[in-house]
Amino acid sequence: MDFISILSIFVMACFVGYYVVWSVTPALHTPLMAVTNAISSVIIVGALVASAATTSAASSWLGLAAVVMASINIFGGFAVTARMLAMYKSKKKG
Amino acid sequence: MDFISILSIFVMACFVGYYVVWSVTPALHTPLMAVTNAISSVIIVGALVASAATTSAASSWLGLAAVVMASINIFGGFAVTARMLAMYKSKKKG
Amino acid sequence: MEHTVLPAWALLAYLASGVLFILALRGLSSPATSRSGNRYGMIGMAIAVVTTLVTHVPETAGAPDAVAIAKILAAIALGAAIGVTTARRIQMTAMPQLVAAFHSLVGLAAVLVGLAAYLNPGAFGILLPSGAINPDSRIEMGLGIAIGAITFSGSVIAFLKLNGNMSGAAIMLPGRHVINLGTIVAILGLVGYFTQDEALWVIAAITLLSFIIGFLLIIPIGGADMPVVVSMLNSYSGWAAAAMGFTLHNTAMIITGALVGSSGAILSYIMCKAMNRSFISVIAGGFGATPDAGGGAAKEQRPWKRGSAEDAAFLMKEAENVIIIPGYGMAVAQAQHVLREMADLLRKEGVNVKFAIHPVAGRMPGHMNVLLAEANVPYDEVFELEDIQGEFAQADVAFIIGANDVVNPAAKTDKSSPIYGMPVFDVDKAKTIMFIKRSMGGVGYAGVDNDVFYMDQTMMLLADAKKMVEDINKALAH
Amino acid sequence: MEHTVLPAWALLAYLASGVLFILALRGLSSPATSRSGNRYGMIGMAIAVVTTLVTHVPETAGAPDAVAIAKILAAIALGAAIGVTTARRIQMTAMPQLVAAFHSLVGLAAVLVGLAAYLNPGAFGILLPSGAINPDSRIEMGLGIAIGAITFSGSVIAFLKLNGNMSGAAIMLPGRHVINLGTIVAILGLVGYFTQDEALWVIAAITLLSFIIGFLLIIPIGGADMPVVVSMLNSYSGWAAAAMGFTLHNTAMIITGALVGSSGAILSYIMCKAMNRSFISVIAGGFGATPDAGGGAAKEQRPWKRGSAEDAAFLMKEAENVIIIPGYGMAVAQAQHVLREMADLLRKEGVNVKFAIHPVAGRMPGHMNVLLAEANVPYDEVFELEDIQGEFAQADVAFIIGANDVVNPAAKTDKSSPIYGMPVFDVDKAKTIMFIKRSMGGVGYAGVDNDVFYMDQTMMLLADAKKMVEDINKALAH
Ligand SMILES: NC(=O)c1ccc[n+]([C@@H]2O[C@H](COP(=O)([O-])OP(=O)(O)OC[C@H]3O[C@@H](n4cnc5c(N)ncnc54)[C@H](OP(=O)(O)O)[C@@H]3O)[C@@H](O)[C@H]2O)c1
Ligand SMILES: NC(=O)c1ccc[n+]([C@@H]2O[C@H](COP(=O)([O-])OP(=O)(O)OC[C@H]3O[C@@H](n4cnc5c(N)ncnc54)[C@H](OP(=O)(O)O)[C@@H]3O)[C@@H](O)[C@H]2O)c1
Repeated sequence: MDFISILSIFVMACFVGYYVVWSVTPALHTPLMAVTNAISSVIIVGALVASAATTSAASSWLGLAAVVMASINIFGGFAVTARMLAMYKSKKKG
Repeated sequence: MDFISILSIFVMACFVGYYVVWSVTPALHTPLMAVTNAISSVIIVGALVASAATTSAASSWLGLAAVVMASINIFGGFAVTARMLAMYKSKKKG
Repeated sequence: MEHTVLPAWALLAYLASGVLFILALRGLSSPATSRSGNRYGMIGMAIAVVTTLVTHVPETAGAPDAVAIAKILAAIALGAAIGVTTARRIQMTAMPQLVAAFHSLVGLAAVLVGLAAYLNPGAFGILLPSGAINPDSRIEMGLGIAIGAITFSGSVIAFLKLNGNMSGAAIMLPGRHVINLGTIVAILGLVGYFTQDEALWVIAAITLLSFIIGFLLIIPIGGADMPVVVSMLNSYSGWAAAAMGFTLHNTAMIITGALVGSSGAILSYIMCKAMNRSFISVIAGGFGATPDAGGGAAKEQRPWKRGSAEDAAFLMKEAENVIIIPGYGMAVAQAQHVLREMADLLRKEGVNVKFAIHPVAGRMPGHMNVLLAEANVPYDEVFELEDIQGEFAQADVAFIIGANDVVNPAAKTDKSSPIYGMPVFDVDKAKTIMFIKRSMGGVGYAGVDNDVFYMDQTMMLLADAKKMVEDINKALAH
Repeated sequence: MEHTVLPAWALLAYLASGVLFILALRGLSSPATSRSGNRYGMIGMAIAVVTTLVTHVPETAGAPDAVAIAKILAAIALGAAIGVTTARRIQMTAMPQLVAAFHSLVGLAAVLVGLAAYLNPGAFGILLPSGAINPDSRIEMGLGIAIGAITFSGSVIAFLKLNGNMSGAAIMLPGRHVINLGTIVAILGLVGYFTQDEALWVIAAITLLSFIIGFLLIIPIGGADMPVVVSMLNSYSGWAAAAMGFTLHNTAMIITGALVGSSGAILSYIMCKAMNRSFISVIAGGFGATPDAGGGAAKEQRPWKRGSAEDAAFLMKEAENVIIIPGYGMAVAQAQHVLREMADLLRKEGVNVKFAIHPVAGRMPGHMNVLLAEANVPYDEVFELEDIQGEFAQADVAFIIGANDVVNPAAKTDKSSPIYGMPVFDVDKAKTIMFIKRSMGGVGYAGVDNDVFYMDQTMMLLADAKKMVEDINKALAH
């Protein structure tokens, strides 16, 4: 992937982000904060790449530390979002 | 640009298209039809590439024919949209 | 001329033009921003065209070829002249036809570009070192041509039906479903085969069969269903552009393709949804023919009241709130201008006048809005279904002009009605209903009888819509 | 391990995970679809992680390195254990702190990944043939580290202020604007210089200065303004992920970055807009300190009426329509559960009870909604400002519990008020207003007096919100 492709994807994704976030109902803004937190931990991809590189011990340890932090976020973020969302009920279900 | 990049851009653009079209006010659905018509004539890019290729006379004539058609659309489409949009006035302006 | 050697600025320029197209559609989210949106679209197109012209200068023996350049510019100029003239001359009521005609051109252009790419793959950068065309590109090319050809022939039929050059009736061939399915399978098979064998006959067969299937698919659909078809073809023309974009690795074309493809698909969906019909049933055809059959002749014996222009004028003068519901008949009669005058006269009398537009009033999305805008009705006096529905209870007069299906209470109550489930205006809540149409016999698009004709508070104003409103205006002016 | 050699399926997998993240946010457009949305998010993350694990197996001497693999899995397991435990234990009222704490981790992870890429550029595929790091990647890396570090230190401060470990007051250093601007310019300069010289000290200096600027930027902002800051930091963490995505050419990271970046920015915008303040004025700091100063002491002499729980219960029992307006005080008092009981008791008496939530009630977006949901209030009984505003005229009782600024009419009338222009509930249209707060002295977030206290139809219910509602419930149960 060349830079222009990446940039194009990014620009399109910004439009998608803009629209998709505006379409979130205000009642769910708190879960939105929690779930964006979880997905921004996709940075774990970089952390895993670094940890897997046996060519530099320092880099690999930094990567492992980042893996721990990112997974706290991933698991914590999705779990807390799920907990919150489970509470939103409509009248019919009581 | 490799195929996956193009595909990624396309997928993102479909999301953008989905959101952007739903956000068009129903009152402007007729101009929407006219303007999408105009922009879909961006196919003129392909027509120009073909016309400019001096290596095949047949291909270049096909390209030129396509250029004519696409430009009818481009100019006609934008002009008719502009004509329609010029008619939408709010109360203040009368 | 290989696409991968395009300079970075050109790639950025195509991205920019894609973004400008997005902004063009985004502008349509309100009338206030729509004009600058249209301008973004024009700029985007200019960028795409200029970028291509500059990066693809025709050359002979290494030097720019002046004749070739002149030919290209002449082609653009010719197209521009035809396009602008058409756009200037066209009547607003002829919009549906115009859009169909334009679509046919996009479709044909896509076919020609695909064939040109086939004849000169080197210019499109899709040549393998072996001298064969890249098989991936062959699929894209084959699909692009097929979609383009269907768009072309389908749009031609749609145009002829909408323009009245061809009977609007649904023409049914026996066994058409089998023939259609067979043809589509054959086209797909040929596109697949094309990756193995790049012989001319394959691409020629794909082109020909696609032209034919376009005709076959649209012929059985009734004239009244054409708007859904036009929108669907709009969507196709987008996908054709996207397919070409994949071949050329061109961001502007890909983004546009996705935008236009979604737009057409969503508009078709909105129309079908608002008519409470499935897309399949529209495409399967035949519905548009029903009106000629005429339904519910037995019911026509029920009593109804006829009113005169003077009666209508008198009642409305005394009213506090009047809601005007225009429909297809207003477009046919070109009554929008006199209707606007009527609203102005009533306002002078202190009457509060609003226009109520149903999502599928008329024959294409936004049809009524554009006609009222043409007649200088400010868009803030025009309301959508959900925004005005609650106000009928306070309305003294519901003034229905050339609308029918969109006020038919059968949609709410009669499960057997073809329009059952479609949302309709609650006109029966208004104190008085005035109903302009030409005759008690005529039915609307869906071809069903309307209980509103026979309600106690209904006054039928039977005449051509324009004529009737002119008479009302005369009476009001006294 | 070069990114360009990733197999096509992996690239598609990353694209799929990006799309799943989009669907995750899209699910939040309604509570009904939100749970499946969250599941899409989890699947997307699983795909991204598994794809990376499979395509980046640690190897020593050409064979998979079991120890290294175990370390990675252990790291994930450790993180998972901590994350899940925290998520289970946390109180709903502590959400703002939790989100801040989580952000600090994303920020730090971004810094570590950036440093790891610097130390082992080969593994990230950003090595030029010359053995130097690709200058483009250096910019992305430098920016990623800088944004990550700011996110980290800023979030730490936000956490400490929100959690009460640090005074919420705005701490102002003299000349801070000059210092901040200087530091930011220095960071940008260093990132630019980094493309010329890849020495360790450059990246170390960028990291350090960015940590410092994060502290400096957030310290002067008052505790009450923290939600805007947290949201802004959320946005930053997104851009940091996107920067890393550019380095790794990873679609999932780029899409996520754009999503999270937009989300944080839009939420900040919504908050500022609803508070009628500019983003700049929040970031410039100092506003959060005003409450301590206490405004309008002179006005407090005006007469007002105090009511008891019994009075409130009696009046509400007789009412037809009651609208409950919760605010920050309800969260502080944890009164949501008893409030729900009160609504149930009133409904038993045939009273029509609705909840009205202002976009900035509480201290973070959607704060009241999540608390009411926790207390099992069905979301279809909870209304947004624009949907319920018209109903106050028909309301017998507007029951304000722990809200203040969001019902302050000064926002509509007093141009000099700091909340002027913010939309507020028209509580003064209700027949009776009940106002729960602890004392007449206490002011809301904006630190301004509220005319509603002194209105004829207002009954002040002075007590802790939970205590007061419990008493009302007792009286109602009689
Ligand atoms: N808008 C769209 O996008 C779209 C697309 C596809 C289909 N449709 C369908 O089109 C229909 C639209 O409903 P509608 O209520 O607007 O129209 P309609 O139901 O088709 O009714 C049109 C009415 O206008 C009358 N009329 C025709 N010419 C007239 C003239 N010159 N003067 C006075 N009256 C005249 C007709 O009665 P007479 O013949 O007695 O005069 C008829 O009652 C819906 O069924 C909708 O589903 C709409
Ligand atoms: N939601 C967001 O995203 C967000 C973000 C940033 C800023 N803000 C700002 O926060 C404010 C929110 O307005 P608001 O109306 O919800 O709250 P508010 O204006 O801050 O008022 C809170 C009220 O609750 C009372 N209170 C506090 N603790 C209580 C307790 N234990 N029992 C009973 N009453 C208690 C306070 O009075 P006493 O001290 O007398 O009890 C005060 O009147 C707005 O100004 C908004 O701009 C919101």
